[in-house]
Amino acid sequence: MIWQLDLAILTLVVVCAIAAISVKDLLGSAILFGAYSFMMCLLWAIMGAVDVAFTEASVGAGVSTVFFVAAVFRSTRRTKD
Amino acid sequence: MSQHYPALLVIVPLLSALLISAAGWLNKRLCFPIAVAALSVASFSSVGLLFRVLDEKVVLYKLGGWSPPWGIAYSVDYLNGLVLVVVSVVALLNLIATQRSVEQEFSEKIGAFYTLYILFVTGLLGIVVTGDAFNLYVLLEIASLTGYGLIAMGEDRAPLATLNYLYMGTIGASFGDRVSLYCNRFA
Amino acid sequence: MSDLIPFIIAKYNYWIFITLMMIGMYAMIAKNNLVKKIVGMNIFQTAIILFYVSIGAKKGATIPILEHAHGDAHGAVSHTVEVAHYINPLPHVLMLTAIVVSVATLGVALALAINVYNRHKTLEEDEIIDQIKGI
Amino acid sequence: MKIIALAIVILSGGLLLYATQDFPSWADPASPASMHVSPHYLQKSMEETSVPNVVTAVLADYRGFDTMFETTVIFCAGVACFMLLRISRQTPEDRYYRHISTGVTIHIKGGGKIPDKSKEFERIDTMWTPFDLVIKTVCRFLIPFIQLFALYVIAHGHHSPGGGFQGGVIFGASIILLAISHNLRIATKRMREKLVGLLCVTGVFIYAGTGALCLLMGLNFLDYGALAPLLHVDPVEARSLGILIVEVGVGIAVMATMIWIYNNVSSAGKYDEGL
Repeated sequence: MIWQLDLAILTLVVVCAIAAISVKDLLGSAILFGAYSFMMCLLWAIMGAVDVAFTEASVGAGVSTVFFVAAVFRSTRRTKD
Repeated sequence: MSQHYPALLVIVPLLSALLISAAGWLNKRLCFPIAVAALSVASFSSVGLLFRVLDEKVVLYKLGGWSPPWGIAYSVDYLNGLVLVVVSVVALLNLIATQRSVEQEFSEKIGAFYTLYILFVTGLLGIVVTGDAFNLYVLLEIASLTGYGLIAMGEDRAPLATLNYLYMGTIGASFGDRVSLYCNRFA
Repeated sequence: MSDLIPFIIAKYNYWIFITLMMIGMYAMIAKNNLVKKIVGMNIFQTAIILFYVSIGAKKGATIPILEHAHGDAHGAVSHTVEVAHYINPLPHVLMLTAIVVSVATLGVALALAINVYNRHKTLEEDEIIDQIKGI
Repeated sequence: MKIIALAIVILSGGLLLYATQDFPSWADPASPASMHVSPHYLQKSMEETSVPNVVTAVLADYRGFDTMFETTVIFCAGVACFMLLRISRQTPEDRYYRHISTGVTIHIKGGGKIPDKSKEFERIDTMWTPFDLVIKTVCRFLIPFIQLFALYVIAHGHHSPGGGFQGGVIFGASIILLAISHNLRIATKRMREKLVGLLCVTGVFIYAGTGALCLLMGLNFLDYGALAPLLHVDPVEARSLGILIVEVGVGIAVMATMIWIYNNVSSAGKYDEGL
């Protein structure tokens, strides 16, 4: 566990989360959410939770993002906030 | 068989929900009889369990053969036994009473409907019978997910209302998740 | 200053967990778009998972896979396992469950959002409520 | 609304921040969470289950009942998505076809169609028309390797990170990749809806059935030690094999459900045109 890396990624995670909920485009929001999930996965890998990190990489960053993109594709990209 | 009543109570509805789902793809007429049979067995074992509880006060069932701090155990006392009987019997009566209207409304998706209904009852029975906080969270999720599926089939404002219910249910379950941490310190 | 860094390291994870949780909660309360709310819900759940994993972390320990020679996988561990050398595995197990539950919830939530969109042709909550009141 | 939300969030955040004072500091080996039951798992899992990956041992054996319901949650989500979105009766819609040899696109209005078996025309999605050789070829090469990796992850969960969930999701993702890179109709021709639904059931059934078999063999539900006479090994080895069987079941269920949810969400229940 390298605490400098940990701190940096923790900060990036917050940036990604704020960006994901404030960007005015749902597709962008979905992709930023994927980035957020991947950062989270890195964080857990650093903490030694390899199984959780593996699951998050495949479920959170992979399949969830695909579901979001599919749902946005079937509905609309437009959003007011 | 009587020492396995706590397990049967949850397992029989679960297995038959799977059978109903398979029957929904292969032969739709089998769905309703399987559902009735499953809930009958569940009611029967809940009544049997109630009598055992009256004899022994607290019934403990170790799943996987591991004792509680390390594994999961079911514990049933008087109140649990009574609630189990109420839930399973009411679910059975409700299933039989609504047969005709369900068949009219969901003629295509009848297998999916009965699967969700039986899984919902499984979740409720499990919540009552379980003695482990994290297991309760998982069963709560089963009950709520099937609940969302069933509620959203209603009229025009049902999906939006269900979505709002889903947000609140998720916040509640997540906090419940944290409560489980404090309850049993990861036990 | 030299006291500050260990203090920050000791608690920074928890601060970030609370920040993320509040971001998710704010998105769920204040955002108007249904998909944005779902994103917020997922951030909320991930924050809880981060909290659990942080609790299980141990300084100077390795991942919870025991050392074993090939062939003696059958309980014949000659040395006793030093607990301090391995990270606490229990939070990982619980959070594996939580991640899978969260993706299941996500699937149902998106299905509901598409269902709402098919009926009202919009994802903005206020417009949908106006449409429902107008009927 | 936003100001109220902000106030609520800041208030509860402040309360939680106040509570962090009492937490053990990060990565403290002596934190209460690491002292209560986890030492037992770390010390005993090897001799009781003969699985070196403690996470797998706890997931599928000590707390196997949780995992069974977790698989059921996934199954519930698949059924709920099907229930919410699937539309079986199709309204006639416009279709687009591409003439394969020349690349000319034709647009047929109001439900008319060219037979699917036609060799000269192929159906294309209304929103995604360009034909991309590079993507299709690369994905066709890549998919078998992804699937092989998924099987490795499922089978090697005892000794390395991985297991039924991760492997199942990766396997499902390979089929989803096929649906994205080609189109949904080709993917559903490989994995028909009925097959996906039945595989979902089979996966959960393998898990719950293994548990029920243990019950029939005379021990408690999910006590894999009861399988020892059937597998001709001693009880500890039987636990390890039982975990493997269960992981395969989880893998099948998760794979099928991911495909099922994707198909329903990406085509809004019509199974016609995907992402």
